[in-house]
Amino acid sequence: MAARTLTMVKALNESLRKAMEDDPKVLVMGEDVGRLGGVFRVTDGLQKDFGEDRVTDTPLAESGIVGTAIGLALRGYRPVAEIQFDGFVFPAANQIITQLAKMHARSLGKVRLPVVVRMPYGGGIGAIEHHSESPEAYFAHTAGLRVVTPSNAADAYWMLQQSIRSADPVIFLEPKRRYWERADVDVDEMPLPLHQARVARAGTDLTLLAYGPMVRLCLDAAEAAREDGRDLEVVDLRSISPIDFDTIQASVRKTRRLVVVHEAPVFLGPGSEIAARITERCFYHLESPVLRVGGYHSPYPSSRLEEEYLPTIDRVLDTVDRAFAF
Amino acid sequence: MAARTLTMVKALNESLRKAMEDDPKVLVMGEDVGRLGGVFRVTDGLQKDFGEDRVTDTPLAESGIVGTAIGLALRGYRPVAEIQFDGFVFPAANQIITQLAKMHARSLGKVRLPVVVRMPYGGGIGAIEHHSESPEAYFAHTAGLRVVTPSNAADAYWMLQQSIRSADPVIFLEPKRRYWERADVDVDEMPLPLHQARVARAGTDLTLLAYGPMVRLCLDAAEAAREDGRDLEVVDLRSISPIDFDTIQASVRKTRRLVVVHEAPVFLGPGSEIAARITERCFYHLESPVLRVGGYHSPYPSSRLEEEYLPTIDRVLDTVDRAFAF
Amino acid sequence: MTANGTAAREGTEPALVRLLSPEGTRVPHDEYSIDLTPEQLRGLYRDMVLTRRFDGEAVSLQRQGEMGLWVSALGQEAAQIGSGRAARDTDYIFPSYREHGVAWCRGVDPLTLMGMFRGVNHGGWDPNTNNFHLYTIVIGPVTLHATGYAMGVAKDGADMAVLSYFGDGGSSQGDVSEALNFAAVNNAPIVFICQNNGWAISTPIEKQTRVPIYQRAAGFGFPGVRVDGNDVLAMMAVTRAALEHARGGNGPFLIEALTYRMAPHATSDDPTRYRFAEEEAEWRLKDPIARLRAYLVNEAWADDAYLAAIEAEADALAKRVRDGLRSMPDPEPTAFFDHVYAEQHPLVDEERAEFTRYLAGFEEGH
Amino acid sequence: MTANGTAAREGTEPALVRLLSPEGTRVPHDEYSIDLTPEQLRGLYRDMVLTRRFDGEAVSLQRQGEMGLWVSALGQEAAQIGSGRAARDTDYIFPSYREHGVAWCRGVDPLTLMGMFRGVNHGGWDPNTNNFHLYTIVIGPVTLHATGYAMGVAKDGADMAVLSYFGDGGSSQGDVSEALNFAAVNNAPIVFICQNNGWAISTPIEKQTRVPIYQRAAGFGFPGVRVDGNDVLAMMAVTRAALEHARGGNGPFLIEALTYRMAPHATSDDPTRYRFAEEEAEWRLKDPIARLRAYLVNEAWADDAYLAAIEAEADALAKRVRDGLRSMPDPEPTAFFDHVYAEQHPLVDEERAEFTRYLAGFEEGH
Ligand SMILES: Cc1ncc(C[n+]2csc(CCOP(=O)(O)OP(=O)(O)O)c2C)c(N)n1
Ligand SMILES: Cc1ncc(C[n+]2csc(CCOP(=O)(O)OP(=O)(O)O)c2C)c(N)n1
Ligand SMILES: [Mg+2]
Ligand SMILES: [Mg+2]
Repeated sequence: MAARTLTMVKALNESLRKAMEDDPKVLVMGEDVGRLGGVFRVTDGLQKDFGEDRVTDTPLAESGIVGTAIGLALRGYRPVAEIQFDGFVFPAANQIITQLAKMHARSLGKVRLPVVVRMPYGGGIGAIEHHSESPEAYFAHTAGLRVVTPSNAADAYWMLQQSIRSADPVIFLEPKRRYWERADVDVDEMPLPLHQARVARAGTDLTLLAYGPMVRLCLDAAEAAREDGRDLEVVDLRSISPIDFDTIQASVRKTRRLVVVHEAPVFLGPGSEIAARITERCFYHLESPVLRVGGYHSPYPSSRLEEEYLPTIDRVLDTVDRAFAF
Repeated sequence: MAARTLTMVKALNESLRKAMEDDPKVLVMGEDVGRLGGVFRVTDGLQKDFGEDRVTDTPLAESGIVGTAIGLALRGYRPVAEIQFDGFVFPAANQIITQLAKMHARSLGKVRLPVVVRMPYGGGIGAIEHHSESPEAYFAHTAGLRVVTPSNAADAYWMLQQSIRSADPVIFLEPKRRYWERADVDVDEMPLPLHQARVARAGTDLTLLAYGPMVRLCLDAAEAAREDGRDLEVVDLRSISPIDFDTIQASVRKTRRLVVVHEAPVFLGPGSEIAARITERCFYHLESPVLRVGGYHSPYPSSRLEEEYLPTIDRVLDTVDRAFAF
Repeated sequence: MTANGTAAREGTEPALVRLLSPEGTRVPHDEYSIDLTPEQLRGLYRDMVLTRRFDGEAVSLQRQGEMGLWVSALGQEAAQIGSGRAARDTDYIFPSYREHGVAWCRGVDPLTLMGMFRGVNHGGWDPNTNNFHLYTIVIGPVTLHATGYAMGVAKDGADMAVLSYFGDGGSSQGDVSEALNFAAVNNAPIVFICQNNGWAISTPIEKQTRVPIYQRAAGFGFPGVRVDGNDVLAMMAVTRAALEHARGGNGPFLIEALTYRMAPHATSDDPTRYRFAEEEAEWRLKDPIARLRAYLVNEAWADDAYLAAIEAEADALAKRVRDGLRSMPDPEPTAFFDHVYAEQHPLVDEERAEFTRYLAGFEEGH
Repeated sequence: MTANGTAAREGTEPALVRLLSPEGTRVPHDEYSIDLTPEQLRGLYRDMVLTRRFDGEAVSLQRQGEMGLWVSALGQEAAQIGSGRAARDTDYIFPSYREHGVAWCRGVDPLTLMGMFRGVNHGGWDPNTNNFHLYTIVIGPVTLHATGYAMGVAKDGADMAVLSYFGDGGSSQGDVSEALNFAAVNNAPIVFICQNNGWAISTPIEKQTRVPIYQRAAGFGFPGVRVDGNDVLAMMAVTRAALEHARGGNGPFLIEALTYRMAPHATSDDPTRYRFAEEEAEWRLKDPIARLRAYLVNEAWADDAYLAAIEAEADALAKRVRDGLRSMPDPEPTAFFDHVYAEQHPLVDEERAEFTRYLAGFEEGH
C-alpha cells in the first residue's frame, strides 16, 4: 500500500482506529472524545464505529480519567486517555506521578499498566491561558513513564501504534500547532524504534536538536543558515524519556556544537539534561558549550506575546551565532 | 541575645512562633499540625498558644489545603501550609503549578500570594513508600514559585522567617533527616538574603555543590578528601529557585571543577540546570565536565535499599575521582 | 443524540424553585418569595439585555478576528444577573470564566473581560476593585480559593459572604468536592452556584452526574436547592436567602441553577456535532429575557418606549465595546517578564536582559 | 480535647445497622439479616482472633526493630473480616493500607503484607493471585483504580463486583469524590467501604466531615448505609447485600463502618497527645471479638476447649510470622533498577551498569 498524505490529526485518528481494530482491549476515553471527536477531532468517528463502550466521554475530572484508566488497565484493558489540553493535566499529576509511573515497580513487575495519556501541547495557535503549555519536563523527570512526541504525521501514526503496544505507561505529546500539517504516511513501512532519535537533516557545522513542534522550525532555521554558509544538522529527538543520547552524541562528535531548542521553559527543561549529559560525553569534542533556546521563566504569556516568548528562527540563528562566537 | 543550640525541628518551631507573634495574619494549617504538633512536632504547642483559629487541622486533602491557603492569602492572610510528607504533595500539584505560581502574573501583579508551603523531604530515615522523596525539580521548573531549603538549624530559622515575609509563594523544603541535628541559632543575627548561596567550606581543588540534606554529607566528604590531599570547596545552595549562579560561578572559576550532589533523581534534576548553565558561564575554566551524584531513574526504593540509592560519601568521592580523571 | 430526561437534567420535579413562569406570570412559592418594585424589575431587565448585547457583540468581534476566542453566556442571563444582583457590594465573588453577567452586576467593564480573550493578558484586573475575582480557566481550583476566602471572612468576623460559581462539568472535579467539604467543616460563609447549563462542551449532564447537582450539598452536610435558572426572580430570591444564611453564620449553601447554554461552548465549537437543534428550540421558549419582558409588559411596567430606550442603550454599549476592543493595545514585547514575581528575581532579570538585547540587535538589522 | 458527639461521630442514630449488640445478643433488623451456622460463626471468630494476633505480633516485631513501621488494625477486625468474608473469591478487592483482616480473608499471607513495612519492597505481591490489590500509601487514588476496574468488569459482563476501602480521612480527598461520581455515572459494580475509625492520625472525624460519610453516596446518586463496624454480622450482612446489589447491575453502594482505631495510628504515633484514654476505654466495651465470643459462648457454640484451640492456633501463627519476618532477606543492592519499566530502558541500564561498576570497585577496596 502506497503512502498517503495525511494531516497529523488524521494520522493520529487512523492510528487509533487501527489499534482499536487490532486489539479489542484498546479503549479511548476523555472529555469530549465521543460524539464531538475531541476538540481537535483526533477521535473523530471512533465512537460511531466502535461504540460508547470503547470510546467514552468521561466526566470533567482529569484525575478521574487517569485513575479509572489505571483501573481499566488493571482489568486487562489498554486505555488511551486524552487530556484535552496540556495545562489541564495537573489535576491528574498525582495519578500520573505516584500511581501510573510507580505501580510496576511497587508490584515488583507483577502489574503492568499499558496506559497511554495523549495530550496536545505547545503554543503558537493564539489560544487563551493553559492551552499552550509544554509540561514535558515534569513527566520526563518521573521514572516509570515514557514520554514521546512526534514532529510529523508519519511519526504520529507509528509512534502512537508503538505507544499503545508498549507494556509501560506512555505520555504521548501531540504538537498541536503541527496538527494540520501534512506528510506522507506509509502505514506498512517498518517504523524506527519508539525511543530512537532521527537525523532529520544531515549537516556538519552544528547540531540543532529539537522535538515535536520545534523540528519544523529547526529545519527552516537550517535552511536559512545555509545562506550564511553554515551547514546545520537537525536531530529530531522523538523521545524525551528515555533520550537517545547515542544518536545525539554521534551527531555532536561530528559537528562539535549543539543547540537544543524546545518550547518548554529552559530552566530545568529537557535541554538542561541534554546539555549536562552531552557535555559529559563529549567534553573534549565540544567547541562551544551546549546552548539552549526555549521558553522563558514565566508562565506562558497571553497569545499576543507568544511570538516573543517562543523560539523563532531568528532566536535560533542568534543562538547559533553565539555558539560560533565561542 | 546569644546564640542557642537548637535542633532544626525546634528552630523551625521557634521561627513559626516568632512569625505568628510578629504578624497576626500568619496562619499555620495542614494535617495534624494542631494538637499533635505535626508528625515531626514542627508545629508543637502552636495551637495551644495561638488557638484553633490560627493553627488549624485540615481535612485530609492536599489540594484543599493549598487551595484554601490561596483563598486565605487573597483575603489578606499569610498562610503557612504544611504538606505532611514529600510524596503527598502531588494531589496539590494543580493548585501549586496552575494557581499558586501563576496568579501574580495572571493579575498583572495585582494579586500577591504570600503562601508558604512547607514540607519535609528526602530520605535516609528508613520510611515506607512516598515518605522519602525529593520533588524539588517539579517546583523549580515552575515559574512563579520560589523554592528554598535549609541545611542546618540556623538557616532553617531564618529562611523560614524570610519565606513567610516574602511577597511570593515559597516552597519550603525541610531535610527531614537533619531535623534532629543541632546548630547554634542566633535569632538576632542578620541573615543572608534568602536566595544567596553560602560557601560552607572554602577549598581550592574542586567545588562540591549541595543543598538541604546533602550539605552535611559533602562537608564530610570534603574532610575525607583532605586525607587524599584534595582541598574541596563546599557550597550550600540554599535556594533551588532562583539559583545563585554568581556564587557558584565564582567558586568554579577558582576550583575549575564542579560536582553537584542531591538526592533528587539526576535525570532532569536540579543538577542538570546547574551543569548546563555553569558550563556555559565557565566554558573555558572547567577542566572537567560538571558531574552529578544523585538519585537514580527509579522510584525511591524501599528503605532497605536507600543506602544504595542515595548519594554516600563514597559515591561522592568516587565522582570526585572521576572529575580529576578528565 | 442524547436522551433527554434523566434526573440530572429533568427540570420539572417539585424541588425546582420557580417564581416566574416561562410565560411571564408570577408563581407563588412556599419558601422563597421576592417583592421588587417595577424600577428594580426594569433594572434586572436592563442588566440582562445589556449583558446579552455585549456578549453577542463579543461573538461578532471574535468572528472579525478581534479576539482569539469568546465564550458566550447566551441563555444564562437570568442565572447570572439574578444571583449577581442578589449579592451586596461587600460580598466577594469568585466566577468561573463565563460569568459575564455577574461581572456586569459588579460594575466590571465588559472590555476588562475581553483582554484575555483577545490575548493581551490573562485577566489582569484587580479583584479587589469590584470584589470580583479573576476568571480561572482551569476548572475546579477556584472553588477552593473561594472557600479559603470565606474561611478568612469568618476569621475576620466580617458581615459578608462569598459567592462561588462553577458549571455542571466543574461539579465532577475533585477540587469542587473538596471545596464543598472544607466549606461545610469550617462552616464558611459561602454560597456555591452551579450553573447547570446542560452541557460541558459536548458532554451532556447525564454523563456528568447521576442525580441533580444540588443534592451534592446534603452529602457534605449543608442545604442545596435547585432553581429555575432562567427565572431571574427565583435566582435572586434564592441567592439572597442563601447569602443571608451564610452571612448569618449558618455555613455554606449550594444553588443549582437549571439553565441552558444557547450558544456553542465557545466560538470555536460546533454544537451540531453533538446536540439536536430541537433541544435548543425547546429552551428558546424558556428564554430568560423574553420571560421577564412578558411580565413587565403584562403588568404595564414597560412600554415600547422603555424597551426601545434599552435597545438604544444596548447599541451604544455595543459600539463602545467594539471601539474599545479594536483599539485595545498590545502589551509591550517584554511584558511577560514583569509580573512573574512580586519581588526581584535574578533569573527573570537575566532572561529579560538577554531578550531585550536580542530584540535590540534584531531591530538594528542583525 | 475533642468534643464527642457530632453527627459525624454519633453511633446511635436510627440509621445504624446492627445485628449483634455489644453484649453479644442478636438484634433484629428490618432490612438486613443474616443466618450463619455455628461453624460459620466460629470461622469469623477465628479470623478475627488470628488477625488480631498477627497484627499484635507485628507491633512487637516493629518494636524489636524488625520493621520500620506497622499500622495496626486493632479494633477494626469486625469491619474487615465481616466485609472481607462477604466477598466471593471472584470479587476483586482494593484495600487502603490497614486492611490486614481483609487480606487474611483473601488468603494473603501476613508476611506478604509485612515486606513493605520492613522495607524490603513496596508491596510486591501479585494482586491477581488473590484478587487483592496492593496497599496504596497515597490516600485517595486507589478508589479510582477500583472504580476503573469495576467499569472494566461491567464491560466484560463478568459476574463479580469490586470492593474498595478507604478511611474517614480518605473521604476528604478529591479522588474519592471523583471515584463516587465515576462509579455512579458508569453504574459500576463497586461497593465502597469507608472504615470510619474516628481518627485520621490526630484529626478527629468532626474536623473531617460535617455529616456521616454514608450520606455522601446519596449526593452522587446511589445508596449508602451506616453500619456498626464492630459488629461482624452486620458488616457481613450489609456487605453481602451491597455486593449483590452491585453484581446485579444496580451500580455502586457505600458502606460506612463505624468503628474505632484502638491502637496508635502507626507504631510511630503517640495518641496521648490528642485523645483521651476514656474514649479508648469506652470503645473497648464495644470490642468486636469479645462481642462475638459472648454470643458464641451464650449460645454454647464455643466452649473453653474451642477458645483455647484458637489461641493455640494464634500462637502458632504468631511464631510463624516472627520467624518468617526475622529471616526475610534483604533485596539485592541493585534491585531498585529491576522493575522501573517492563521493557528495556537505556537510562536504567546505564545507571545500573554504572552502579554495578561502582559497587565492584568499592568491594575491591577502591
Ligand atoms: C481542568 C480542566 N479540564 C478541561 C478544561 C477544558 N474545558 C473548558 S470548558 C469545559 C467544559 C466546562 O463545562 P461546565 O463546567 O459545565 O461549564 P460551561 O462551559 O458549561 O459553562 C472544558 C472541558 C478546563 N478548562 N479545565
Ligand atoms: C495523600 C496523603 N496525604 C497524607 C498522608 C499521610 N497519612 C497517612 S495515614 C493518614 C491518616 C489517614 O486517616 P484515615 O483515612 O481515616 O485512615 P486510617 O489511618 O484511620 O485507617 C495520613 C494523613 C497520606 N498517606 N496520603
Ligand atoms: Mg455546563
Ligand atoms: Mg481513620
